[in-house]
Amino acid sequence: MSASPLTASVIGGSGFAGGELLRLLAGHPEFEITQATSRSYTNKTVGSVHPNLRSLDLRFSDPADLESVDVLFAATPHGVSMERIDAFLEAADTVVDLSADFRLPEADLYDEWYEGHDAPEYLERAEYALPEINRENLEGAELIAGGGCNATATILGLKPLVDEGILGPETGEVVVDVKVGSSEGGAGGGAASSHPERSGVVRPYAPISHRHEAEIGAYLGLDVSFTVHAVDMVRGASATCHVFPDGPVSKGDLWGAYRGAYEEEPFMRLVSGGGGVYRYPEPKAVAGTNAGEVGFELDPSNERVVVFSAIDNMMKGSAGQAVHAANVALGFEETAGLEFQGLHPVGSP
Amino acid sequence: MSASPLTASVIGGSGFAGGELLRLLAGHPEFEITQATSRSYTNKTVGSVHPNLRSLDLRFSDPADLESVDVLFAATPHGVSMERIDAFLEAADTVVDLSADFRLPEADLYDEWYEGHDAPEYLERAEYALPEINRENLEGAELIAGGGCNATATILGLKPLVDEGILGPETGEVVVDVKVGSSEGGAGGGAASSHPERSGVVRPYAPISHRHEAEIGAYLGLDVSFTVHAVDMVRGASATCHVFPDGPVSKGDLWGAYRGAYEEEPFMRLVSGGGGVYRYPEPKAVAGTNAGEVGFELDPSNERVVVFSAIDNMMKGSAGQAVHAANVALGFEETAGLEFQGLHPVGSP
Amino acid sequence: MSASPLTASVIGGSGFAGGELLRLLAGHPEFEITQATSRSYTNKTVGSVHPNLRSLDLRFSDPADLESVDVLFAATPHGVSMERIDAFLEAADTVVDLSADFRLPEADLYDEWYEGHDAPEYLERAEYALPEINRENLEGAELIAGGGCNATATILGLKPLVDEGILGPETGEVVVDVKVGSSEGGAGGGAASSHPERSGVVRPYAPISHRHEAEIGAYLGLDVSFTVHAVDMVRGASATCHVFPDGPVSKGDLWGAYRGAYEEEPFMRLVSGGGGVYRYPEPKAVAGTNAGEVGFELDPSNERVVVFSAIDNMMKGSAGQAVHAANVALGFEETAGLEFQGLHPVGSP
Amino acid sequence: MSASPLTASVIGGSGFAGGELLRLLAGHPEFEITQATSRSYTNKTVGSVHPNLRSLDLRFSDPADLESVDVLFAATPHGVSMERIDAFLEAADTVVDLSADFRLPEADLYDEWYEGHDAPEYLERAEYALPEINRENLEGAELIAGGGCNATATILGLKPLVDEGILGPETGEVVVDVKVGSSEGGAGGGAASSHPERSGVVRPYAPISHRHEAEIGAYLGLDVSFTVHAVDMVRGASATCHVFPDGPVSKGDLWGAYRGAYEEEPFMRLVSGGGGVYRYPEPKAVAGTNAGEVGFELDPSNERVVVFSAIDNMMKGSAGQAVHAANVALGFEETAGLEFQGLHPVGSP
Amino acid sequence: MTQAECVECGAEVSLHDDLEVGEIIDCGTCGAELEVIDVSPPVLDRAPELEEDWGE
Amino acid sequence: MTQAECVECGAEVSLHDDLEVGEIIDCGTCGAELEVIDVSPPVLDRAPELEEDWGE
Ligand SMILES: NC(=O)c1ccc[n+]([C@@H]2O[C@H](COP(=O)([O-])OP(=O)(O)OC[C@H]3O[C@@H](n4cnc5c(N)ncnc54)[C@H](OP(=O)(O)O)[C@@H]3O)[C@@H](O)[C@H]2O)c1
Ligand SMILES: NC(=O)c1ccc[n+]([C@@H]2O[C@H](COP(=O)([O-])OP(=O)(O)OC[C@H]3O[C@@H](n4cnc5c(N)ncnc54)[C@H](OP(=O)(O)O)[C@@H]3O)[C@@H](O)[C@H]2O)c1
Ligand SMILES: NC(=O)c1ccc[n+]([C@@H]2O[C@H](COP(=O)([O-])OP(=O)(O)OC[C@H]3O[C@@H](n4cnc5c(N)ncnc54)[C@H](OP(=O)(O)O)[C@@H]3O)[C@@H](O)[C@H]2O)c1
Ligand SMILES: NC(=O)c1ccc[n+]([C@@H]2O[C@H](COP(=O)([O-])OP(=O)(O)OC[C@H]3O[C@@H](n4cnc5c(N)ncnc54)[C@H](OP(=O)(O)O)[C@@H]3O)[C@@H](O)[C@H]2O)c1
Ligand SMILES: [Zn+2]
Ligand SMILES: [Zn+2]
Repeated sequence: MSASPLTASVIGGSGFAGGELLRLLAGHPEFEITQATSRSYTNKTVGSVHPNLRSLDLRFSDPADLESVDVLFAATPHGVSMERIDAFLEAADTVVDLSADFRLPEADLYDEWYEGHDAPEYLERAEYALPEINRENLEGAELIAGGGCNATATILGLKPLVDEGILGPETGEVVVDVKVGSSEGGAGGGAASSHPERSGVVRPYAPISHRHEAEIGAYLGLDVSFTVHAVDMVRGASATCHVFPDGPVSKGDLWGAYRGAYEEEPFMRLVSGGGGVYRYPEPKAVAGTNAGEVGFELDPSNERVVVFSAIDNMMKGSAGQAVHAANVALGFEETAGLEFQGLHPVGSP
Repeated sequence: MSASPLTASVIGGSGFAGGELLRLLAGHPEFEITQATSRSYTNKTVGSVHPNLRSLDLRFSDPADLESVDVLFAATPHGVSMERIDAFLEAADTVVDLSADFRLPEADLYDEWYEGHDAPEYLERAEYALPEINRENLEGAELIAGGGCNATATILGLKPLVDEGILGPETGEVVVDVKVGSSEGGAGGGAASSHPERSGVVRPYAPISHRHEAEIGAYLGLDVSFTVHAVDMVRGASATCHVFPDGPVSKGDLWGAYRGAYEEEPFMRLVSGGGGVYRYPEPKAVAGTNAGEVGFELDPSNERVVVFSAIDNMMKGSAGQAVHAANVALGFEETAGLEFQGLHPVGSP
Repeated sequence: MSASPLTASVIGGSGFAGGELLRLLAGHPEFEITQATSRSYTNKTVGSVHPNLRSLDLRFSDPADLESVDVLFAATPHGVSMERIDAFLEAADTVVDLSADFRLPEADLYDEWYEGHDAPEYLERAEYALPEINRENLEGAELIAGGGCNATATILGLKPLVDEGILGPETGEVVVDVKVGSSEGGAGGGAASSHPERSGVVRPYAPISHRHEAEIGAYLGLDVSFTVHAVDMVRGASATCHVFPDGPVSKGDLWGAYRGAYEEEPFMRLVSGGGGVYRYPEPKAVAGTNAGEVGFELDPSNERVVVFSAIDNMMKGSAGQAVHAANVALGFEETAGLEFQGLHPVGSP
Repeated sequence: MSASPLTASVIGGSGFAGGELLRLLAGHPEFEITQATSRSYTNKTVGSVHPNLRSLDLRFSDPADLESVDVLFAATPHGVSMERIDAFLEAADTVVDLSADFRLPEADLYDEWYEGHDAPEYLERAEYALPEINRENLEGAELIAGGGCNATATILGLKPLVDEGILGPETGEVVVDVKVGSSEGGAGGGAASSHPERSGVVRPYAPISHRHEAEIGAYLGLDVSFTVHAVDMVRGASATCHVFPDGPVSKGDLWGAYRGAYEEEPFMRLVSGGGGVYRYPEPKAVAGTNAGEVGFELDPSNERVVVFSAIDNMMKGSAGQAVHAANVALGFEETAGLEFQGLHPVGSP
Repeated sequence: MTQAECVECGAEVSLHDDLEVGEIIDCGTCGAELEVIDVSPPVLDRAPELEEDWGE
Repeated sequence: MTQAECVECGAEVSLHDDLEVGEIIDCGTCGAELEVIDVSPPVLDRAPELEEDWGE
């Protein structure tokens, strides 16, 4: 641990991603938490919202009163950060935003996929938070934009194929079929996310036109056919990518691509075949952790590559990714604060 | 109700599909149950295995001692019926087999996908049980072969597109991404289906080369890219089919195809868009029923059609389909014994 | 079926209990549905809210415009029926109310446990809906008050002991520890019933002072120590009653009491010991049905009787009980419309 | 961290408790793992069984070949340790046994509740592992006996009342109604623990005569009325204790008792009332952690105290408790290796 | 009861008597939310999409 | 930062500086919702129970 930890604040600390950030920062050797904001729970203890943090001696404060800190994490809904980015950058040396507000590289894309952008001048200053694809640019970054969880799962699954030229913009259709848990919707869910309606579902919730397609396009250079299903878990995002390479590809090529990409990555695990119960990536094997599992299978009948990718949307898909990126930006140990290995057995985390 | 109901037996009555058959036959106006077999529970009450059938006054008997009945339903593992088919047809006028033993039209396919066939001479006498695609041939059939549950979901989803020429063998890749519940594995699951290991999963269990591809090929004339995931439910199979038609297709074309195919079908429901919580097909909306829900969406960005299809694997995917086929074969009301409408709200049935 | 079915309406038809009533009435040989009301979904199809009822050709209408019917079922929150009871009784010959508004026999009890009563003059005209304890008074009743689901489970479990004198007001503490599913909260749950917060819980939600104690007191003559836990299921209520009889009691006495009480009851099942997986009452064995399972065990070490009781709160605990009571009141077959046997296997319905 | 960590082995490392021990020891600053045994998976990687431990570079070895270590943890089924205790104590300076083999203080109790004891001479050398009730005796202990999970939950809930004299052997009935997850059954579950049968249950699995009564009797001096239900979670044990004190007791008395007992305890949390969603102890708030939550409510109507207690059976209820006890025995920081705070939101871990 | 054709799926939608312009009804076949544009004769159009956040 | 005693459980509750009468805070030990009755010196009382329907 450094002599004196950096100070950090979490804007949107009462939300799901904000709570996860607080948990990670509280256990992080290089940070101490200065402020956690919430408009609805101002002055209440953090533990009254996040029962796992009952021993944290901290109360929510108003997001209007930003304290000066080294690093500010914003975990607010889309649109908030782009409005307050000046204030955020004034309050902190480093800003890590978990929303979609600075994820896309160009203002046009916000016109196409969102309702435009309020502060487009910051877009080129922002760095995409996923170290596996953007590590070098993160070092010293001042504005970091956390990836979307479904996009993260997809990008982690397909990037090695793109890098090896097995997959490219000309390749033909790539189908990405995603299954996600209910925490993806955040703490303020409506009727569709009540327990009686949301339990036990396999529910197509974004059959087409999911906004994460924009991010995948921007960082992989691919148009994908993207469909998202809600399933009965709270944490987790799992992407199954069906790829049809132009030319012949062998299992050796695939192992080469994936080992090359991820062998040195501290959070990536290749899980592909083998014996036992857990033969391919699955979300419950990474629940609570910052790990990403990736695996594949080659369909001899039609030269299809099926790629599986699994993450915890609250971790690798948001708060964990943000802390990982901050570690890289600030020169800390990459795994600092992210060492938890996950549980076995575990039900439906 | 007819003056005198037909007699029926269930071979494999202690299994999941067999128990469902017993439930349906016990409530069917045209049948009375003569025999339910089990080797492991011989002489035990049916209710000791199937708690919902405690009020049924029936004990399991040995499958070696077949009684003479009008209709014999076999719900035994793959391989049993092909060995005993002569005995079955001797004991009953009509045999409905739920296994894969008589599903495929040609012996070659058993060599390719299974371990060959013991009684190939019966293959052309057997009729595929799905009335939506084979109603005319079922009338008066003596040997009926129940479809596989994942195949059924897929076929119901894609058949209208094939019939309308929107999809065909030349069309290019069709990706079928299936999510299924744990009852698909039958009552005798192993370590992977223990509650601690199987809870909360999104687990790729058949990444490639699932045998149901053979059935889909045989009845749709298509090679599909097929991947099956286990998810945390007990009942239900959901297929998401990603189709890329050759030429342009409109929503009107699609509605035409699906309404044309299913508007008169007693068990098929089109569910596509609209408001509220349940906008597309999903397994829990059909749980416990013989209904099949089908819906679709058209992705303007890449001319993809996404088709969703949801059934209860124990019903439309096995026992319900079998009873439906028997109703057609014997000239009964098609919905006889299959009227249950399902539950709302319902958790993870 | 009678020559001409009776007409029925459901007030609060968009709620959970109202939807269940609509399902039961739609499949009931003696009823046809005239009206289903909802303020929020006026003019929408019933199927848009209750996906299992998509084939029902019915739209919600405004509860302000009551149509004249033979039987009116009210499934509105506590307080609505007591305000509108005159209008209800004017619109219909028979009113079955599922709320707490007419459950308690005396106005005092409403002062003690609720916020008083608006129409106390109707309390003595109302009959408690549970046929197992009030069958004779239900015949010809004009105002029927459905029991609370937790109270129903408890009363069904303890009544035989009270009737046999094994348990009485002098007996000493009776601890009733209840576990219930999320549908008990109705369709309009708040933050605590969102999927992420409500999944996987064993949550004490009414540690003390639950209002159903009043009903149990009124109909069993007992003060019970009552605690309710929310668990991760949608349907189901399970009561475990710990009873310490004054004098010695044998298993024979207990079997005598329970068999005497329930042997002739069409919906009650004794489940107590035996082999296999399902040895005692459990909610999933009765899910979707109007069955009540009751069983017990005798603890030799401390002369404790443990009584288990399981129902589906949407059925025996509300809509099914209401239809059962209406059947008795109107002289129909008791099981009419309530024949569904439930499912095996079934997950967490 | 000490200069050189102690060596540790886990006998029964392929089981659920053994896997949890391996996870904890791998992250523990004072231990390094020398050996993990399994007969069924000898030579396989630990990660092939426990997917969260894929990055652990360790293979299972045969339990017949014990290596010399500082501390040996045994997580084998009841009966194994009492047979091999000499070998265990020869191989290691400190033995921590998680089974029931050394939990009870006297051989008589093994005759009464189990099938006797093979090595009764060790019983008085063994120390009960729960530091909250036995901290002083654990220091320097050589043989430590982990508590049962249901017993642990119960003892933690009731101990403060016993210590304050609010509850004692003369008090009258204490009803303990427990709800547990499926991991309590270990990795080798049978038919009743298959996913289709075990999902969604509220199943009385030990109505009476549960062996943990012996432990509660031994360490609290109380006979309790004990009933255990299986519910649909993997991890977690929750005990609801209904206590009827002889004399009047106030909320202040109760707070005094519980704050006195637990305020300084590093793993105990009082959770009782308050606002928000999490008002009382519940298992999912402690899942994955070594925390124990305890809370209570006072029922004014009948002078009942209801005590709620929640733990993770794999942690505070077995592996976490074992490591905590080892930390105390060996003079380490009590929380070493046990810092994980748990997750929010979290589904059904 | 009058009928109109659903603009989404082409099925017949039965309309209640006191239909008013601007009212939103759903098609019983495809579930589409339809706005009443005119009442005599009845004309339906797709209702403007509720930008309801449906769980994401 | 000043302290006050929780009326429910007796634990110390740390109070922020700009405390106002009528404000509701929760006790970090027992979670009780406490109303600020007075500020100098700070006095807390149990906040009136929110008749929140908590899931029933
Ligand atoms: N959940 C995921 O899996 C996930 C994954 C990747 C990225 N993200 C992104 O992370 C962000 C937060 O997501 P979430 O799931 O944590 O949502 P959430 O649970 O709804 O939390 C939102 C938080 O923002 C606060 N907030 C809302 N409006 C605000 C405003 N105008 N000003 C200041 N604070 C405001 C809320 O608290 P108050 O209302 O009390 O102020 C709350 O603390 C979103 O941008 C989301 O896209 C989430
Ligand atoms: N589960 C589904 O979703 C589903 C869907 C479509 C089709 N199917 C097909 O239906 C059949 C049954 O599946 P299931 O899931 O019900 O399996 P299951 O639960 O394992 O039941 C198998 C039944 O067959 C009996 N049996 C096993 N071997 C036998 C033998 N050699 N001779 C006579 N009886 C034997 C078993 O009882 P004893 O061992 O006691 O005799 C048991 O009653 C399979 O062919 C399956 O492919 C199932
Ligand atoms: N759920 C159970 O397990 C259960 C068990 C036993 C008894 N009950 C009782 O059954 C009743 C309904 O419970 P529920 O769980 O079905 O609740 P729910 O899902 O919340 O449904 C309430 C219904 O009443 C309607 N409604 C609400 N306020 C109304 C008003 N002022 N006038 C007319 N209609 C109104 C609602 O529709 P609009 O708001 O659209 O009008 C909705 O259709 C309650 O009294 C409950 O105590 C329920
Ligand atoms: N699960 C809980 O919640 C919990 C709580 C408190 C205490 N405990 C106690 O912890 C112990 C382990 O429980 P568990 O749930 O982890 O059970 P489990 O999953 O069944 O694991 C048992 C382990 O012991 C090994 N084993 C079995 N028989 C053996 C033998 N004769 N010699 C050597 N190794 C043997 C098994 O591996 P191989 O068969 O491959 O050798 C396996 O690794 C039990 O005594 C249990 O009472 C468990
Ligand atoms: Zn339509
Ligand atoms: Zn307090």
